[in-house]
Amino acid sequence: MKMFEYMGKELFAQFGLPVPKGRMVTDPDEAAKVAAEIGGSVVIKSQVLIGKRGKAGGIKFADNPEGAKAAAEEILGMTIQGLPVNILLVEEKLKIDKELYMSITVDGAAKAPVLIASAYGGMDIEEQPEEYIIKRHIDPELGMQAFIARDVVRKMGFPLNTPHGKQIVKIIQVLYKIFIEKDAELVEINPLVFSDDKVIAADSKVTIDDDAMFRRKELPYVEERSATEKAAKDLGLSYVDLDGEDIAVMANGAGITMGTLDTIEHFGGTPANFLDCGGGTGREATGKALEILFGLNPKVVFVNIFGGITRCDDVAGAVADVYKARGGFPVPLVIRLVGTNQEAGRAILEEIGVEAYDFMEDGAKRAVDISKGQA
Amino acid sequence: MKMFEYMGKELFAQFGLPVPKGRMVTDPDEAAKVAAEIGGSVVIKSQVLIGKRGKAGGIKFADNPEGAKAAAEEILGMTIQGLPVNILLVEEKLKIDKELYMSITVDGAAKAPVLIASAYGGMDIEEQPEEYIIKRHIDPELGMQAFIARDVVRKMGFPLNTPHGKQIVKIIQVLYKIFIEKDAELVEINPLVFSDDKVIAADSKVTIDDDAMFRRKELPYVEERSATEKAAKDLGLSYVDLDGEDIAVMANGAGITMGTLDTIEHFGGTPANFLDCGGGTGREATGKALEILFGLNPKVVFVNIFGGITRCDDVAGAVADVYKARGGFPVPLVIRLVGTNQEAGRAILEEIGVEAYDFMEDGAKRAVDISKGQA
Amino acid sequence: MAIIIDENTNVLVQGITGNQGVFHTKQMLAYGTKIVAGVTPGKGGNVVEGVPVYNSVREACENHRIDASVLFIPAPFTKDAAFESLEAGVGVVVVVTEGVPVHDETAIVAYAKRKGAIVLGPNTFGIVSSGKCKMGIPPNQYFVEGNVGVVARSGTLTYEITGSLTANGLGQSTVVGMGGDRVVGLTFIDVLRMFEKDPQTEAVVLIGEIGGNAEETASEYIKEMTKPVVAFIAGKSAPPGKRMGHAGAIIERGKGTYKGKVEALTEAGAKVAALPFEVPAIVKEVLGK
Amino acid sequence: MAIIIDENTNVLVQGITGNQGVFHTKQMLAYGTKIVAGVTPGKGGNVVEGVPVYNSVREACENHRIDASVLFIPAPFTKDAAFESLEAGVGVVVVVTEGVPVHDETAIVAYAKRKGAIVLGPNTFGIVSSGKCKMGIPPNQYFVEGNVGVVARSGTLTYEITGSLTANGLGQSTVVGMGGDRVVGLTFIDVLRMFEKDPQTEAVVLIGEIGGNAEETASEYIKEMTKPVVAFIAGKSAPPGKRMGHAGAIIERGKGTYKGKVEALTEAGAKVAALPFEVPAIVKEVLGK
Repeated sequence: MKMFEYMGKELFAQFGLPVPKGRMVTDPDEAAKVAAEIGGSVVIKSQVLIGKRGKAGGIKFADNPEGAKAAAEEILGMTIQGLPVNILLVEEKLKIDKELYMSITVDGAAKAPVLIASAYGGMDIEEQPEEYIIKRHIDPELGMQAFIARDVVRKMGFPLNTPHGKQIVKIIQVLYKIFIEKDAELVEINPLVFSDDKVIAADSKVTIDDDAMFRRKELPYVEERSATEKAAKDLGLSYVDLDGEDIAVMANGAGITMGTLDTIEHFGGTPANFLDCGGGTGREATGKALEILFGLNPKVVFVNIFGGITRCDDVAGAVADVYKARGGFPVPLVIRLVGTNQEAGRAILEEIGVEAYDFMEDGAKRAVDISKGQA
Repeated sequence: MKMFEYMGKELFAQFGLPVPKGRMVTDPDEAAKVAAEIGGSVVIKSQVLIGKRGKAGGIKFADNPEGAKAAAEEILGMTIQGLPVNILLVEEKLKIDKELYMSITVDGAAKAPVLIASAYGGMDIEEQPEEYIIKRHIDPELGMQAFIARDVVRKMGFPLNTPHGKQIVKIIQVLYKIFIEKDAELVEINPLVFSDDKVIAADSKVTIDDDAMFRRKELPYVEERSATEKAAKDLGLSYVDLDGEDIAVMANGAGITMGTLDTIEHFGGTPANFLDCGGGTGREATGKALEILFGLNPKVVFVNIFGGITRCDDVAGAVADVYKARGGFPVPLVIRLVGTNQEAGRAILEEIGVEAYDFMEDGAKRAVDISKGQA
Repeated sequence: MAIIIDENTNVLVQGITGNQGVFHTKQMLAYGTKIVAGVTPGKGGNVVEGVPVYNSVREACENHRIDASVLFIPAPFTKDAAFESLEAGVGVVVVVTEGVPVHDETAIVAYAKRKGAIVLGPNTFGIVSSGKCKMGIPPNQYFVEGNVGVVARSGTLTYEITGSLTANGLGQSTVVGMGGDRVVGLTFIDVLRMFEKDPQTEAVVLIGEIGGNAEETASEYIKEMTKPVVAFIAGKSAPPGKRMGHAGAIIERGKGTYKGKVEALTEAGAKVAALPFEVPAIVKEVLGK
Repeated sequence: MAIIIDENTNVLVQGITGNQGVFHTKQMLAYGTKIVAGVTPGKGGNVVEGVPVYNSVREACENHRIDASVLFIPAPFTKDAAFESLEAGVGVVVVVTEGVPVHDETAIVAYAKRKGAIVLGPNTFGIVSSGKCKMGIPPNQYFVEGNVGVVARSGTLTYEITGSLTANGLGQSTVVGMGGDRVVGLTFIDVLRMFEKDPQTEAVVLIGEIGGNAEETASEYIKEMTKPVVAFIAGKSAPPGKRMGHAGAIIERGKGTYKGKVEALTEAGAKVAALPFEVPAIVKEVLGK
């Protein structure tokens, strides 16, 4: 779960990390009020869950409350990469002497958390040469000891006995504490800025592990899903929208879903989306999942099931339920069905006159043909 | 640092461990008041830092506030194993269905914390046969995981799916948390009692690592030292009172101190006490330490120094300072002095007419002879 | 032979009394797996499908030799259960559970490393030494003994490919599911090394995915292998996954693409199938059948 | 030869710029120790007694081969400093510091075990491979090369006995201070094994203390040793130490007494000196000198 910048900064502040003075607002008058409270120049930042909002005009400066109000009016209601802006963060405008980069995430290859730091932060961090990027893997059983933080600061090229150096050592340790205690997949500060003798988190990017949300009830909840994604999630399934428009895909498992998409594209088809119903989804949920796909008006629905935990009779039953409830399918349905309880499933499909394929490639080819009007 | 029972229970309560209702008091009227608050029968327990207070009459029961007041009057002012009773704990009298034992301490041989538990707790725990005592070493990097607590409860012979079983699993985990977070050397509950369907810590014994007190400022401070021990501690030294009365010993280091006592006893002497001034104690502190020993009126003072970090000239200087300040020694002083800056030290002693021995055994023998009036 | 588990492996099932535990215990027994004990705290003394249930892994170990454990445990309790087996000295721990928090996964894998144990998963279908022992959830019928080693991350695609191997007369030595999550116990290279040493295995099928750099790293080792490797990489047409801020980009630095993986594998001498159903023919080819 | 350290050991001093660090660096250099680097965070770039100072152990390791590190670090920061050397892969860490919290000691020792490193201390005088290398605080003049291995917990008593060995013409291979605290890195048995294998060592002096059961455990190994062991156990007349509640009694169960230790050692074939100054004569006797 991605957190808005202002939420991440609230979290930082809870743990004692220095952040700019400021507050989240949702209307221009509030923006003016916060600007008045802060005094002096402020920055008004759109709160969206994607990057590059600055380039899209989603960050503006103002020297007084009136200016803040005007800027807020301008930004609220903007659309950035398709996302409407409903929330703003109004903050003191920092004096920025230097921009650093700092993050902690999990490195799957190393099977360990990794601290990434650079003395050259800001928007161009991804383009910095390797030698300016410090990567330090953290032994999970050892944790973030002070000596590691000190050594990273040394590697960044900062002296340890200056106010800046000491603050960064502290920030690294606190950032790791947040990372662990809040089950984060990512905590990122870019830029972390030198502002006179202070070191301040000028931005925040925090992603909480969805799988750990059950024990992170204290955190605010951010809904990132579209209506369709949410409907699928409520069934315990995952839905992904794709660029194409022709073929809706349902398959059971991430790998086989990818393999199905690859096969469809191999035959020249364009998948519109896919729904992964792996892990033994029952008859009712599978039916609802099919309704979701039909509701999206593809040219054809391709169901590709290799039954393991998933039972073929459940899937076939769901297909039959939808067929009977609707008195037929709104668009053609192609199904490949093998594995656990295969015969029982086939029998159910026969009752409604649907024939199942034995092989993925045959089903996929048929679906592509239909989508191209070649069937 | 040993904590009083009531302090340990306050600590337990902070971490959510169940303890009896009650409060610490220091006078009989308060005792009556607490008994009235609790209602019903209460127990009045002397708060002293040693065991077996029950056998000494330091624990009494009362059925009403008047009774509590009378019991408090009786116990306050008692002396248990030489320690005056100034503090009481007044608590609800628990219904006790069963007494268990539970503790966590550091096992130096295993270099790890060890959980000790028994389904047969109470005063006779030390006499229980080995098979009734569960010892489980805890990997410090793994910590007290739930499965360990469950397995200990299983080994104790309690079912896991009963209220009692579930509470003990929780208690074990919380006890370890206290042990770690409060830098304890020992957390002990004896007895841990079954009281209907509750499991309650009926007593507490908590010892905090003296070496960790610098980071445990949140804990109450308990002074366990005698005036002499405290005077030595203030100089950074450790003083121990012994059973004998004749010879006061000063040596530099725990091992050499023990070796010195052994040698004195070998020659038939009886050490009255010893002061360990290891680790490079300076001239001034050494002088003050000598004053402490002279102040205790031994028959002779034996100083045994093998200088490493400790410098012989510092020790000799201190001896000379005391000699000059007092115009002589109140009782004879025997000194063995070798090691770092030995020649300089000897020269200083010569000025005041003191001759140092080269070997511990010669000095020890001389001190014993003096103590027996044979010199 | 086969790798990791075989017909002599004494298997423990943790969470044996749950729905999944009971169902898959039955399936595994039907496959021939030597399940000697189960654990569910508080349910000790019960019997599931003829298998005695204990209150703890230590209790199970006091009564049986346990070589490997498979977990059917809800995600919130998976770390504790995995730690329990590892602490008791169990050498192979198969974590089927999906949705385990990533920090828990990291902790499990770190502890396993310290204990010198093998962890498969979390989020793995398990492992099958075909014809000998199955731990996990794959459907029994597609796994037939033979000489092809299979190593993969995701389940159903593996059944798909293994099923087509079997349909084409190509049995398997061992089919290893490393797990589909971000942090899992083994990497391709670990399993490839085992197959290289296993006398039963004559060729290896590697089923990879876009993202990460495990396939690229494995390619370095494939160069040294004497046995042929056939690979399929899923996700040629998949959309880019969610990015982990700048940090993800910095770690990957352009690695993890379909193209990069295929190139690395091909260069290392592996044959890469463009589609899943092409795998059996290529395996036959490299085996000279 | 000698054990643990020798004339080729490259030594790092952590906390080199403090009073103790400077003083003992000078003493160790005077003894001939190859001190190649020092570390004090924030003081990198300085030079102490000709030794370059770095900001971190990793920085020191980037510039020098480091075999062993000795710590002159205040107790509150000792765990961090010990972890730093261990994490950097330093194989021998000597922790002189007194007053380290016992939980920190446990953590240091556990991490060292995981990293396969040797820890001496906390609260050790250090280690001297006489005539070759000294790490720690013993006075230089009493340590002369020879064939007697010495292993002990406490410092001054060891100087006393080592000094009397030297005075009696009995030089030492290595004198090892395991540390006087409740949790330290090595046990007698670990060091005895090393002496047994060390060609330079012909006899071993074990300086024990009442409490614990390290001497009893060591006795089991002494039975197997080919080299003679002479022991002294301090504390025959010492008062009972503070007891750790019932827990202490349960752990010890009557072990740890002077009598028990002497009996165990004697039964194992060690010669036990009743007083410190008797040690040299007994060593001469067992060496047939």
